[in-house]
Amino acid sequence: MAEAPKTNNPHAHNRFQTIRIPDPAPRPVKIEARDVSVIYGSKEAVHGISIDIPAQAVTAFIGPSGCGKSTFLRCFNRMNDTIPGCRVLGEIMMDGEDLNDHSLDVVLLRARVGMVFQKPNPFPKSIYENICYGPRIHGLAHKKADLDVIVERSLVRAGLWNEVKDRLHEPGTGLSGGQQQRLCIARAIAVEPEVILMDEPCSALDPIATATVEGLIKELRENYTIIIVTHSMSQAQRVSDRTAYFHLGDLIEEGPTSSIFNDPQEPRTRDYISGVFG
Amino acid sequence: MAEAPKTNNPHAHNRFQTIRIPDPAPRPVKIEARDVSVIYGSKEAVHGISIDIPAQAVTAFIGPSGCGKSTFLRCFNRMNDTIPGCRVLGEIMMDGEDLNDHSLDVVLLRARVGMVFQKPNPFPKSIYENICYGPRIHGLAHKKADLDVIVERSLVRAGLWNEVKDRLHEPGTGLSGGQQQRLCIARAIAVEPEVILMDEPCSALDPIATATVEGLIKELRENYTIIIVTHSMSQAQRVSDRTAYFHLGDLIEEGPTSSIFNDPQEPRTRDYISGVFG
Amino acid sequence: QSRDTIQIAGSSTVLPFASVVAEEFGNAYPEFNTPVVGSGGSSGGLRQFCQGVGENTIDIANASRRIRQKEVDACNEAGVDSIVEIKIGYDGIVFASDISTGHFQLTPAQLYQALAAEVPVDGKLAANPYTNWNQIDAALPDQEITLVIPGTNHGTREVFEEKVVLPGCESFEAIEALGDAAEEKCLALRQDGRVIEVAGDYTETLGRLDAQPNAVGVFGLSFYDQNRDRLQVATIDGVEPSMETIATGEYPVSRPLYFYIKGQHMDAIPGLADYALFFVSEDISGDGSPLSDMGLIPLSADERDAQIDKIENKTNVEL
Amino acid sequence: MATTTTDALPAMPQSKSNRELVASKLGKRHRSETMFKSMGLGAILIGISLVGILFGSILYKGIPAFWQATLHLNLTFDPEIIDIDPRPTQQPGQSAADFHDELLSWQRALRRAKWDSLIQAAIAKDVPAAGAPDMRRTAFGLVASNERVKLWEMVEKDPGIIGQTVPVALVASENVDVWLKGNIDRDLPQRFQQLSEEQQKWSDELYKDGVIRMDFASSLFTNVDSRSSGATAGLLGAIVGSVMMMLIVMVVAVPVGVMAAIYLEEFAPKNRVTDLIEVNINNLAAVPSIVFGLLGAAVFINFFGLPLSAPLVGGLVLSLMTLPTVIIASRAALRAVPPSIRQAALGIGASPTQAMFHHTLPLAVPGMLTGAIIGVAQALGETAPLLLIGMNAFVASVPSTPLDQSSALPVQIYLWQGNENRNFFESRTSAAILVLLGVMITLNAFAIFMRHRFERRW
Amino acid sequence: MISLAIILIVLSFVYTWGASASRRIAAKTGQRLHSRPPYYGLYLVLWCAIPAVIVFIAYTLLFPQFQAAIIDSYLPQAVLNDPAELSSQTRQIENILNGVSVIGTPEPYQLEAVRTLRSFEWIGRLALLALAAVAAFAGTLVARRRISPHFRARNRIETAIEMVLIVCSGIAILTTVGIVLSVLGEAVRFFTYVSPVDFFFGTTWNPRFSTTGSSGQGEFGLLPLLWGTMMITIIAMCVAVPVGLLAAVYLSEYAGPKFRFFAKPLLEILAGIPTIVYGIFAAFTVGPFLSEFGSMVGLSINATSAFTAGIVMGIMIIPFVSSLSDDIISQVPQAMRDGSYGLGATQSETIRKVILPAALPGIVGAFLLAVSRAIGETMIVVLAAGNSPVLTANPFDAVSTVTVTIVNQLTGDTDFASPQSLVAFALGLTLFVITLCLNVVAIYIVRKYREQYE
Ligand SMILES: Nc1ncnc2c1ncn2[C@@H]1O[C@H](COP(=O)(O)OP(=O)(O)OP(=O)(O)O)[C@@H](O)[C@H]1O
Ligand SMILES: Nc1ncnc2c1ncn2[C@@H]1O[C@H](COP(=O)(O)OP(=O)(O)OP(=O)(O)O)[C@@H](O)[C@H]1O
Ligand SMILES: [Mg+2]
Ligand SMILES: [Mg+2]
Repeated sequence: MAEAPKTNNPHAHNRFQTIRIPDPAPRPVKIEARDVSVIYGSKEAVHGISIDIPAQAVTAFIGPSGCGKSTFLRCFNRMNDTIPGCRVLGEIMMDGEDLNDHSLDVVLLRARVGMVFQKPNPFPKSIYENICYGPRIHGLAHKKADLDVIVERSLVRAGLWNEVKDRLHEPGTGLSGGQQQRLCIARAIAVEPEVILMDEPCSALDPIATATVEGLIKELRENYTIIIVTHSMSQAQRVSDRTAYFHLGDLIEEGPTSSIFNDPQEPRTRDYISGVFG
Repeated sequence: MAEAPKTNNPHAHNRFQTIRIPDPAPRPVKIEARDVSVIYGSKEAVHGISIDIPAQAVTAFIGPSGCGKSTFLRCFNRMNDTIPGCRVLGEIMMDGEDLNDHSLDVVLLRARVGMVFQKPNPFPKSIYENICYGPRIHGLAHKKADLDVIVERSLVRAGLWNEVKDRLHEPGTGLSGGQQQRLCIARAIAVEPEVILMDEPCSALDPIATATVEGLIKELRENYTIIIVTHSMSQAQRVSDRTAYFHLGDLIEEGPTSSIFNDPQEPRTRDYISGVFG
Repeated sequence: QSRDTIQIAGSSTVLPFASVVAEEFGNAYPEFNTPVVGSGGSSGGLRQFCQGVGENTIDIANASRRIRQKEVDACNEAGVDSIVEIKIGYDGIVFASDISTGHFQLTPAQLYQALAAEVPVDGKLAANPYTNWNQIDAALPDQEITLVIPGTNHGTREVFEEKVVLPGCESFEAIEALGDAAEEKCLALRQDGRVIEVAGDYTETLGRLDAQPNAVGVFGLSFYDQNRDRLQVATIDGVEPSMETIATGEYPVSRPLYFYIKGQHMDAIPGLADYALFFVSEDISGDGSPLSDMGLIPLSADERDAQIDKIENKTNVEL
Repeated sequence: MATTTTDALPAMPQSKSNRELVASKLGKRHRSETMFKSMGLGAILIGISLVGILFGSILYKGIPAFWQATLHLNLTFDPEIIDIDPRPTQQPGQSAADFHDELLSWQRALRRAKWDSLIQAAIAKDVPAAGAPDMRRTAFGLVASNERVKLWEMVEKDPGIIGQTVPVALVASENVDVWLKGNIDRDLPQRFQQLSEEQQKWSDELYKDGVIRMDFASSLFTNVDSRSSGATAGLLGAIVGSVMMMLIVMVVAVPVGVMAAIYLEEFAPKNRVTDLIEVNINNLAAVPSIVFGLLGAAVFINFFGLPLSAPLVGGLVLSLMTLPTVIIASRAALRAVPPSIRQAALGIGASPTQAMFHHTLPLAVPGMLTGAIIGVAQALGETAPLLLIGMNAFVASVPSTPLDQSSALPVQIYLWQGNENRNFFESRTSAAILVLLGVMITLNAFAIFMRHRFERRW
Repeated sequence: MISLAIILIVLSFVYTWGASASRRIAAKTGQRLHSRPPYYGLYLVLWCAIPAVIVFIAYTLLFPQFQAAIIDSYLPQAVLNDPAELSSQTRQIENILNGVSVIGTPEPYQLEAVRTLRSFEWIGRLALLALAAVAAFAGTLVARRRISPHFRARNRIETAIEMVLIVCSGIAILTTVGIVLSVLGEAVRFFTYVSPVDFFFGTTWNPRFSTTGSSGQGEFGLLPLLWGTMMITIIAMCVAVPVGLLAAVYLSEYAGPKFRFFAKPLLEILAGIPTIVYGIFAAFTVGPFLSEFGSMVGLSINATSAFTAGIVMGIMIIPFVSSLSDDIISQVPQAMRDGSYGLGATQSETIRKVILPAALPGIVGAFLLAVSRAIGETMIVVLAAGNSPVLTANPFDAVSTVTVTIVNQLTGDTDFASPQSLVAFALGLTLFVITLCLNVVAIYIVRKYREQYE
């Protein structure tokens, strides 16, 4: 969709200078974003953001509403392609490949970068079918036995197996909100992605379900690179290793979660965290 | 709509015992709610809540999503009447009149109890017409001169006059979000209500607009009784005199804002305020 | 204020004739409106006719058959007790085929053999074996049998059955032997798709012939006349249908056409009697008149006088 | 805080082979994607080309009928042939009724004049052979017989014309038109032809000399239907009838439909009765139109005693038929108005009725209008129910009130397609269809325009 | 015209009176009015108009009985005792009254009755006028008395408006009742001639001409007609469903806004074309083409056949299917699509495996609605199906349908009181019941499906 120069973003001039606090012990980088801008029609929603996403860790995006967190997140699996009139400029490298490259196959990319949405969105099919869907379309498994293994493994990892193992063939829409969200996570895991993007995954859930999902995120961190958008400061503190604070399309500050929350460098970050905004 | 016994709510038995902390200096009470339950079809969303709303003060309703804040708020101007299948039981007295009384004219009630909604919803008419509408239908003014006065006064009070005085006849939908919300407040003020209900009035606004609206609420407190629902703990702290914490349809704790936030009595209140939930 | 336009409805066979008369009537009498001629079939026309008297009922019903006793009863029931029956002429019914195919010289017996479900074969009734015309008679063209006849909702069908099928049928000894059951047998049509019943108008029959050029169709004389460039007519018993042969009765298949006037309206609706007289006048429906140009076979002078008489005396119909 | 995952996690290697597995199937998946997409596109193209074929075939058949053979004659109003007294004038002392009678009888005499001889004489100016006394009918046969009306109307308007020679344009008879346009096989033997040999020869000659020209068939729009001379048959009566019915549908179905929609969408409590009404309306939208014909005949004509073949009855029947369409479209339009507008009004203290009429309705109007226009357009094209309420009638006049007898465009088309003079009426019918489609498309385009014009919310 | 003007003037006067009176009372008592003055004005108008209208309706209902009573009073006892004679004489008198002549010379007492009736006619009219005026005046006065600051005029007006709205939505029900009543009576009469068993289960449709042959009525088996209807419907759906559904999918999922802008109205043109045009298109263009084509490939296809009619009807229904499916497909929440894309599904996989299955019940409902339209279609079939009511499995043969038969039997030449033409009403009723069932099922399915995402 984006007909932009690939390595260079002409919009990236004169940007806000992000404050970056490195991790005490450096981690391997999974994704590097460089000067990423996103433009809806004629309105720029994200202004030339650069950030490194560490592998096998949870990165939280926080910031007031409308600051472009979701928009930026969607750049990592090219979901912005599905929005008419949306263009992404700049460069996002994952394992040395530019995700914004026109020739990149988004199908393959999305198999590698899974996504979990704000509102749980199971397909109106059985739980089993929900999980099989990804492996089936990607041709990862065809035989019933293989699929059974994948379904069980994914549900176990999503911490849902015990709750649903006796009703795998009932509709996924019949589960409770928290269960649905975990089902969506299981569905994402089933295709064995490398990265999982989560856009406010708990905002539609009640406190108990939220706690379960947070626990799950912490466990998944072992194997996956996770980026989570959240409105809840406490959630960011609880689950993330690094936090990035966005403000009106700019990345203001990013660093280890503890240092962002305990010792923010920018006045706006401080204000947001202490509750003056939002 | 509600075919309920008026003074007695049969659902009100065996309720949660609300913790009530009185104000240091007692204020006059504007509205007294007694054992108010709200039932959607067969599901009870609010379980027999009793609360006193002080006059000329801001009362904040806080609590996790879905706990019934909005539902309860709508009882004060009978907006629940417009939801099919919704029944309100119990008794809500305002200046000695039962608002749930069948013979009460809701139109008059709503002129006395104004409402501002979560999403700014100006009419697709000019700014001037937006404000005039209320006074016109209530017959408060007929002559252009009178209306002009009302429009100016309301806009001034809502802190919008300077920004829009040159374009009163341009569409109200052309304003920015924060301006629209203030327009809606001005529209509510124009009929000179006694009470203003606000349901998350700032959740669709950016931080700057939020600050303006919050300033406005603080000013309006001088003349109006205000009830505000908010998700933002910090906003509740900033604008309200008293705070009520709701949880799954129950009113857990209510008292002066400072004491609720600094010294919550109930573990659930504490957890919510310190960010374990939500 | 009473209605000042004559309202007519009924048979679609009479419709073209009545329409032309209506138009000419409007042209000839500056003081009267052009009557409105509805179609809806003889049945529909008489149904409306017998709904009662008054402004919202029609004045004249065209019919391609005589009114029936049951209908007269229904009329009387509804207060229509003066019904004047006017015969306007005869309609010839012809058999025609596509111009590009063979020429047919038919007899009723052959037609019967072509379309009946069972026909006498060697003196006994048997399922119709004929699939080709020249199997019936070697003189007929070597052509597959397909007959397009009017559906049972058409008055033409009745005439067709009475004047062609039954006589053709009864000319066989095997049938005569059946006695009372004969008629039933005669009128049973073959069901193998070679006989096509058309419930629509002649245009549809023509459409069938376009699609199946082998077919022989039943038409009104006037319709055939207008489409001579596409159709050729078959002779019956060696007589070619024409104005003259039908008028003399030489050509056997024809039927009288009628219209019925509501006597009670004749004083109330201006021009009603004038219209009726205009219709039966020599200038309009006689020899060389517009109607005869269109294929209506004129009445004889005596018959014409009788009709005029009926109009003038409002003679009630007698069945 | 505790998670529910109690089991030990099975190993889940992020195998490279998995990626390759996915990659290996990509080609096939993208091919099937392309296939599916082109099937969709194909379906649309099929649909659009069907529209094209339909219009193409109608245009192909119908366009020629907009030009019609017309004789341009220098006609002498020969007083000897017309042979009529001067037009009576009201004498002093003569009563109005007497004068009226006198005038009528003059008019009657005028109509009985030998107009065919007049035309014969005019034709003979160019083709002398046509002047022979025994050729009167043959010569007159070249002209549509109703064209003589034109002549006496000229005289009636201006009796002074008698004795003068005036150029007149007379529509040729349908068979001449067919002959000249080549719509009949000219090589057919004479016994299969409609025109006599003389007529064929004369029309060719007249055409060559420019006396017969192919003129725009204005008679199609200015004349009423005709049976006796098909060439002058026009659509005026049908058009007026259809317009009247459309107006009635607009006046009856649109307000009633809108009000019903308002009630059901905004006021009705959700209970059995409104459910019943709702099911009912949806059902009525699908009830065969012919059944509405049965209803119209029974209720409006038999029960209420309204006149037959009247646009009023047709309009009412079509209104009932259109009503569900209007209701459904209006409800959709109302539903599309954001509830926040309604709440805003209610929150200020507007009563539900006020909120409705002041805010919701104005916003829904464009959508309602679109639905209404589409409903009206549908009604305009409906034929079947009209057949059962006597509108399939031959009506040779233009209705002046909705209670007059009248035809309607689709019914006129139905009647013409059944006309026995196929050679002429096949294209005439297509021309009528074109007129109907023209009206229809204009209406629909107007609806689309309205949709775009007013959808812009401010 | 003039009377309309007078009524308007009176009403506007009443309105002004009400409005100003309310203002005056408010000023006098110093209280705020419950409603704004115009509502009080309208309230008076209602109270002025409604009683007058009631009087008028009562008069129109009662006058004929009054007239009958007068006529009876003039008729001799002998006539009164004979019901048949009574009704015929009554009608005669009415005919004389209406200026329609009667046969024979009217009896003097009849003329007497007519004279009395004539005089009563205008006396009655005067009385009506007076009564209506009194009622209106009284109503206005009563209403005027009620005006007080606490009087809730607005609520009354709104109730009145709601009444009007209710009446309007009631018309839909009235229409249905009207349909049933207008066909039921004749249908029942038909069943006195032909047993319902023979009608509903008979396999031969051969009503015969009403009088040819004294023996038998002919056979009225519904099944061949139903079968024809079904066959055409099936063929139509075979054309419309794939094309319509694929077009809907393409339009809602693939097409860019520009393409959509042009393609959608173009397709919708198909829906706006009158069916008579389709009929003629089928009969004169498609039919001959198909039969030519058939003979080229060695198939014998009738020019007018179930096939021709079905195909053209299918074309007609395409936009119906496509726009309904389009609606339903776009009702599938975006979240479903996001979920699928997020897993790496291609667009067609998403459509085929997620969107269509999710929308399936709704689409089936839409198809049922399309089916009922196909069943009820008349003109295409009249012109193109060939009207041959035989049970045949060959779609290239001519068939007949219920709708066509209704037209044919009602506009034929048969005796109008005979089963041959009464059968049309039985057929109409059957058709109505069939589409009713289909619709109820369709609505049920569509509704159920709507709840699914809620
Ligand atoms: N589809 C779209 N078309 C046009 N503008 C959009 C679209 N989606 C988002 N925007 C705009 O882009 C900006 C960033 O939106 P985004 O959804 O990324 O914010 P966010 O940080 O996720 O906010 P929230 O916390 O409310 O989800 C906003 O100003 C928004 O209005
Ligand atoms: N119209 C309705 N019909 C049925 N149930 C409803 C309706 N509106 C709300 N509810 C239910 O009532 C409960 C309370 O809802 P309410 O909107 O009052 O919560 P809230 O505290 O305002 O939440 P939020 O903070 O998300 O606005 C919820 O469980 C909700 O699902
Ligand atoms: Mg977001
Ligand atoms: Mg809420």
